[in-house]
Amino acid sequence: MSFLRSLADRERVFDFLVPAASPVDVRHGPILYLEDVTVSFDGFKAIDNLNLTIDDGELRCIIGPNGAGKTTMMDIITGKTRPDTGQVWFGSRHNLLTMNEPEIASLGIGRKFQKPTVFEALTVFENLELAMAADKRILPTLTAGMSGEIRDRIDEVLLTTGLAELSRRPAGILSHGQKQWLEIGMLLMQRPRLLLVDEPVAGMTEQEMERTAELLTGLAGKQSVVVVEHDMGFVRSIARQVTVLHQGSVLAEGNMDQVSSDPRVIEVYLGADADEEVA
Amino acid sequence: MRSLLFLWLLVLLVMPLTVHAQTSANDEAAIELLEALDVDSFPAKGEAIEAIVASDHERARYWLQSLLDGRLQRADDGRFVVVLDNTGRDWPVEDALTGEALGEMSRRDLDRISINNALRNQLRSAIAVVDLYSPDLELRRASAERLLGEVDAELAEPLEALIAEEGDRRVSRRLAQALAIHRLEQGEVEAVAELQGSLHPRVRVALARAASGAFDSRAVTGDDPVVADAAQAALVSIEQNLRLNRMAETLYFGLSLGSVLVLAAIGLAITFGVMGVINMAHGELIMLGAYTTWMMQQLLPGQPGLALVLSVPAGFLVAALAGIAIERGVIQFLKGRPLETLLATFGISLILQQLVRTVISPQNRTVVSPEWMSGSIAINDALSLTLNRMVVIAFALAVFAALLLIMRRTRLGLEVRAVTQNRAMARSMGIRATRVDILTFALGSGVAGLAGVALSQLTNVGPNLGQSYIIDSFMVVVFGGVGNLWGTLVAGLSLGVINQILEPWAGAVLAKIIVLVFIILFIQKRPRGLFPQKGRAAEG
Amino acid sequence: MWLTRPFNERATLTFLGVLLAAMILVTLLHVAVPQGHPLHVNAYTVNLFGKYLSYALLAVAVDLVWGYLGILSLGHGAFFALGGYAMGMYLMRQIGDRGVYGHPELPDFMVFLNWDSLPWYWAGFDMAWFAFLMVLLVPGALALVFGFLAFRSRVTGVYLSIITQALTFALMLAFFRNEMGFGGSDGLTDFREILGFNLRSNEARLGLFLASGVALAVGYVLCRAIVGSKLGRVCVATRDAEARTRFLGYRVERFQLFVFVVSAMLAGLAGALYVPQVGIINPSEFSPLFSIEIVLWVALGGRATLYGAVIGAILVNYAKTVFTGVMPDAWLFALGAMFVLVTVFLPKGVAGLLAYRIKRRRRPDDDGATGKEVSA
Amino acid sequence: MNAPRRKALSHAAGQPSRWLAAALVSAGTLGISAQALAEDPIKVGILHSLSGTMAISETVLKDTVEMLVEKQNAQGGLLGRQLEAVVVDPASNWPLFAERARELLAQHEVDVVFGNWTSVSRKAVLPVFEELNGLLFYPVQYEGEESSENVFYTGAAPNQQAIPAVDYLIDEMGIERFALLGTDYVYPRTTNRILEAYLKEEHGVADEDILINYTPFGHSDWQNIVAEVRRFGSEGKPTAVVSTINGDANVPFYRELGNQGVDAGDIPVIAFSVGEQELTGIDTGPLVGHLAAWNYFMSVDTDVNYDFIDAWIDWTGDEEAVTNDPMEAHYIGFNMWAEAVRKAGTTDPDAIKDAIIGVTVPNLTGGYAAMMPNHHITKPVLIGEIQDNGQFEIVWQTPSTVAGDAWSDYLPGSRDLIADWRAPMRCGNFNVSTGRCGGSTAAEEAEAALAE
Repeated sequence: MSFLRSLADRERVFDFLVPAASPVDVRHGPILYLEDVTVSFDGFKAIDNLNLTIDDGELRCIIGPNGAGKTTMMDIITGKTRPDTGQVWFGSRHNLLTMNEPEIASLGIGRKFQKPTVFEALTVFENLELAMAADKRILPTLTAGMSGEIRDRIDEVLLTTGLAELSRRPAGILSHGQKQWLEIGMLLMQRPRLLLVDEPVAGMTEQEMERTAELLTGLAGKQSVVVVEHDMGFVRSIARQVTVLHQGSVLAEGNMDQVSSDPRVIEVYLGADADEEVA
Repeated sequence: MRSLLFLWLLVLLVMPLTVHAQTSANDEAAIELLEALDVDSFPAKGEAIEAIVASDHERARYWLQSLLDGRLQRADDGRFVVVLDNTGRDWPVEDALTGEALGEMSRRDLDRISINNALRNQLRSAIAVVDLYSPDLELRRASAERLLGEVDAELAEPLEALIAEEGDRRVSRRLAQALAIHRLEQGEVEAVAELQGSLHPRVRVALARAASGAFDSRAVTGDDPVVADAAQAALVSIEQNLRLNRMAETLYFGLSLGSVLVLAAIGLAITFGVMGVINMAHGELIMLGAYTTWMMQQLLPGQPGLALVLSVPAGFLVAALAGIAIERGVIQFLKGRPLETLLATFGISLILQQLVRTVISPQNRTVVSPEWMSGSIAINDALSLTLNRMVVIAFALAVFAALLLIMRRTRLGLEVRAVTQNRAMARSMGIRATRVDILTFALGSGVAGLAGVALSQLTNVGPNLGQSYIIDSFMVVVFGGVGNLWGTLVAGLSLGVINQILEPWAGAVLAKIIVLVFIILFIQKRPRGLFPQKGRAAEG
Repeated sequence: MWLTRPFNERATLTFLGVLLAAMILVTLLHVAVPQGHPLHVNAYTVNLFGKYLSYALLAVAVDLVWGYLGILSLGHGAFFALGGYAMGMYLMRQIGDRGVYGHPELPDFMVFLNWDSLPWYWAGFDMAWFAFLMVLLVPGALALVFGFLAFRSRVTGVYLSIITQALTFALMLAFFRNEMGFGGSDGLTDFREILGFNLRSNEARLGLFLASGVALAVGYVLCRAIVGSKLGRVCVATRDAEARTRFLGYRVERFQLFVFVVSAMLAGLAGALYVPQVGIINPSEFSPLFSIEIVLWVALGGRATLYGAVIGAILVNYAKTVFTGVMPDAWLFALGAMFVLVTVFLPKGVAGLLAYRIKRRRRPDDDGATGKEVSA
Repeated sequence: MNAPRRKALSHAAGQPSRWLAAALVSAGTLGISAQALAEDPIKVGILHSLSGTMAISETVLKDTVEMLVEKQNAQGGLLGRQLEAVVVDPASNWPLFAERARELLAQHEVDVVFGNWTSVSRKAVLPVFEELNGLLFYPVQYEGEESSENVFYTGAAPNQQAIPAVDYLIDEMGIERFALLGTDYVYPRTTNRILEAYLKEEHGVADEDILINYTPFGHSDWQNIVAEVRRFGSEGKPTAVVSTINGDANVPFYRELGNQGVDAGDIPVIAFSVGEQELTGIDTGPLVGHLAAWNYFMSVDTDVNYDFIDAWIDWTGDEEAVTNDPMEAHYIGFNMWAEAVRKAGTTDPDAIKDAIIGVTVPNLTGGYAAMMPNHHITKPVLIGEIQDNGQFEIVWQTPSTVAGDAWSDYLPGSRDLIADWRAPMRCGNFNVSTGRCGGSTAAEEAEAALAE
């Protein structure tokens, strides 16, 4: 009877009573670990015992046709969707299946959505301010001020994302590409251990793509990055390890060349432009 | 009085049916009879009535009936007249003696011969006895019902004869029971067998009194309590039977209340559930439907049934048009601002209410129930189902089925679902979204109108009609799950039943409160109602 | 310090200035100008303004949750009424033995309902400090429990609106019951004194008017401070993209709860100031229609601006006062039409118009929320 | 007004409130020449809801007063001055009632107010009238337990309606079981408590023979309750329903009665809140024989009544227009006030208060109504049976008129209380056992005046 339980833990309503999350433990092995994860929406299996491990500091690209379960996988990792079976571990200490979105986020998992979602009523600056890693409980948030050091960090990110001159404008007026950048910027502000990036370059120009590529590759090493992307060119430009999802489970894994030469992959995914790829 | 009745019966039985016109003398007598009625004391009137009964005058029943209806009156000139229609200031009348029409008289010149409930009962019994001999089966049935528990020694004997020659089973069974009660009162134990299993309250009362030993003293077999025991036994089985009937009754009440909720809410389920428009004027659209019914009855005086049937399409049309006006006039400007629609339509509802108040009247309007919707059909003596409710239940289900068909099977339904799923996509596929909006809203509003037509048979037709249903409607829709017709049906019916089950022991007020709290807690458990929408569409 | 931040905003200062000026003006015209003089503001009008101000505070409370948090509460009348009842109970106890039955302790309605002693929940309401505390705590507690349940299970949008409506509706029915011990449909009335002042004296009326003004000012500054803080921006973020806010690590439901409770307390305070000025509190304040009306004030004034809420509340209620006197048969048409026209043609309300005028002169102060139309 | 002057006044007189009021009036009329006085009209305030839930009942009362004012003007007005009706709409909203009342008295400075229907609305405006010393004529039957110096109760008190009604049920119809059904608010609660006590004390009715049930306002689903009453009535004893069900809820209630075949012959219903007005909304066919207790019925067969009806029909221009008891109450109240004004030669509230006690005017039932010292009036009690034409057939009537009793003898709290607004007592709730005027408003005002 969860209703009673909820009443029981009523005193946990106020945040300042909640202990801060303990740091991620990656001493033995991967930072992200999915095992036999399965989830189905009324009968249809979106994820079918998926196994996936991301090492600390790795940059991993995940490709796969529509409906392969890429976004659903992200939802599971970030706590939006609960799998029917399986395990999801962040480091070797945190079982993500027992946590909700904010908890997971504060552990240091940042997510950029497929469809860029920024807070349109707030200014670019404020968007970044909210995203910044900080004490995100009620009273601290209420009394939070604007220290010079915070300002510097925000300005720095504004520069990296090239949004400096727009910082006081409401995010609602940004172009699609600019929103992409802003969201990447918000990711950077979060200083996450693991970035989940869903189609980062959709709606970007060539040079913007290159800059994004630099940015992501730059991040890798310090932080772990998982990129879901359709644009093969872009994937090729950044990819070291590539995982191919198909019908909710891993079809193939390896570097770009291995993967793109894998007949099954060519069949289910690369399909039309297969020969060009293989050649 | 009984003895006189009996005498009169004998006369009637013995005398060959030769009532020729012994006019003048007859008139003298008649006038005397009626004169006797025109006194102040009710006991005196009672005797006068018996006198009329006793004088087997050819018009006796006619007088008794019109006296019962309060239409037997005396004009200032002393003539006795029967009022044919007592509405307005001048009333058409006819002569009580001859039955010839006397044109209209001012109500100022007429004095009603007043009666009270005591006299009314006396009259009914008297008429009942007369009617036992009537060729009209309905009259015989009525009077048989009437006589249950009113039989006495004098009436008993002729009854036996009547039972013997009665053709209709129901009448004869009733009369037999009536007789049996009389016998039971005489302490005859055999009578219990006849009453065994009857659920009629009067029978139960008689048995109860018997069980308490009231009649044993007068028992022919001496003072053994055998009658009491027998009656007790019969009573026990009856009580059990009654309990079952009561449950059935409660269930029926619940369903009928539920069907009302469904009717009121289903239109909302469309405008609100499918279009996402929070239409606060929904209640007023219901009100329009109800007023349409009233107007139809004004247009077709004298045939409420036809008027009601016609007002089904009419009500739908009126409300639908109003709906279109609202959609075009206001809602189309509020696309994607659902909660704003709430505010605007609230303003509209205020306007519509006051409009009715000023244009028609702040008072409630009378909507007559046609024959086939008044009264109830008796399943047995304890359980009878009210007709108007039954019709409403059927109507609600019919409307629901129709809507389901429209949504599932028709082009419109398809387009509606398409537009709600993905507006832009639907557009690009050549569906004219605006047209769909108009039609959907018209449909929802029209259904509200239908609800109004039905409600006009249950409750007030007045400016406040809408307000009293709008909140319940929203509860039902949300409880059932927005955008799901089945949800609305299940939610409405179950809320109705829950309410009616609670009411007897919690009281009407508390029952309502409990239901509301239940809804609140339920929404905590299932934030999207009974039947939530699935998939990405429902997200966010 | 976050609480003082609002005093650096031009908008807030302007608002406070206008409010203060109005209060002083009314006071002067009432006290200094002799009766019968055309400029004299009589007790009736002072009383009326006092009522408007308490309504304005209520509207601000609603705007806080609706405008900045995107929670359309159709049940704020409940918090208002609860605050009112708490105050009413205090005033009831002040009557003492001057009730019609002259009972030293029991209010009249309890005497003729044959109650022999005060029910436990009436205890302590003879003490001003306790009663005034309850004015805040009772609505706050209800908001805490209700909000906790609702936000925890992520009831959102229309569903939330409807169950807030169910909440106030249920409370209305409950308070109508005489067994509840709150005077049933008649509610609490025939008040005499507050803090020793005779309620029927002009001085008390003026006092209450000023108190309402101060309460409004305080409430306004508090709300400003909240929405101006980072927490305020989290609220706006939640309003526009709840899921996204969660992924940034904010426990959305707790922010919602916090603001909801604050708002409920403000509503309670408004109710407490309202009751002694109108001289009666009864269950009709719980009626869902009243709660909807509050929302309409805010919409009409302009949501997510706070000062808009104040404008709306005063405007609508003033219109009501005038219309019901001038055109008794037709005022509902006017009111209804007003609601329709504003929602359709002034989506940002009257405040939207003002902001537009101001924008023309200087660049808008960075109150992001006014910037964009939002569909809650 | 400024405090010192007030203080002086309150010291000067034993009745501060009244002197203050006098001062107020004079202050209001100060500097206006007597000649001008004769010209400016006497203002008659009308405080009835024209919108909201109560509009159903109250709008006709507003029209009635307007009609009476017009008639009075046609006869040359009062004291050579014309009358002017001031109409406001409290919109069925109780706090708004208080506000509107204050507006009428303080802004429009009306000389008298006719208004209110529900008890709660009266309670809401009561303090306003006492503070500003206005006059209110309240035309609706109510629960009693109140007598204000500034209010005149021209409707029935419980002893002018409920008690005679059950007497009729018991004596004339031999009823032994009573189902008391009511809407859950103060009037039914109090009335039923009085009746319960009365039935048990005076007629020895047993507990199990009394069924009490309350329903919310505008209750529309009566299936269960009617079924329960049916069972309650089928136990062998003659049973009646005593209904204090309010306005809107009646239509569905009577419909359900009709459909479940509860016939006036088996279980008569006697209603205290159902008049001709309510019946206009009901198809009365199935209801013939059910009862109502009032002090007036449209069917009353007197010429004065027929004249009133004709005047009403002409005023509304609606052939079907009906009259009802509260309308008669206003008719009586208005004439009493007019009479008192003539008697006092002024519209000053205090003069009127003194003058009106004992004033006697004809009612519409062929008798006379007198204003009692407790501000209630004498009324005949009529029992009527519903006819198929939406009218009531009068079947019983008290031999003489009954004086309204502010404090019921059947409630422990109010047994010892009496009201008498004549000098020297001037008290609305004088406790004969303690001999003191408990919580009298006069005393309270004095304190207040001193407090400042």
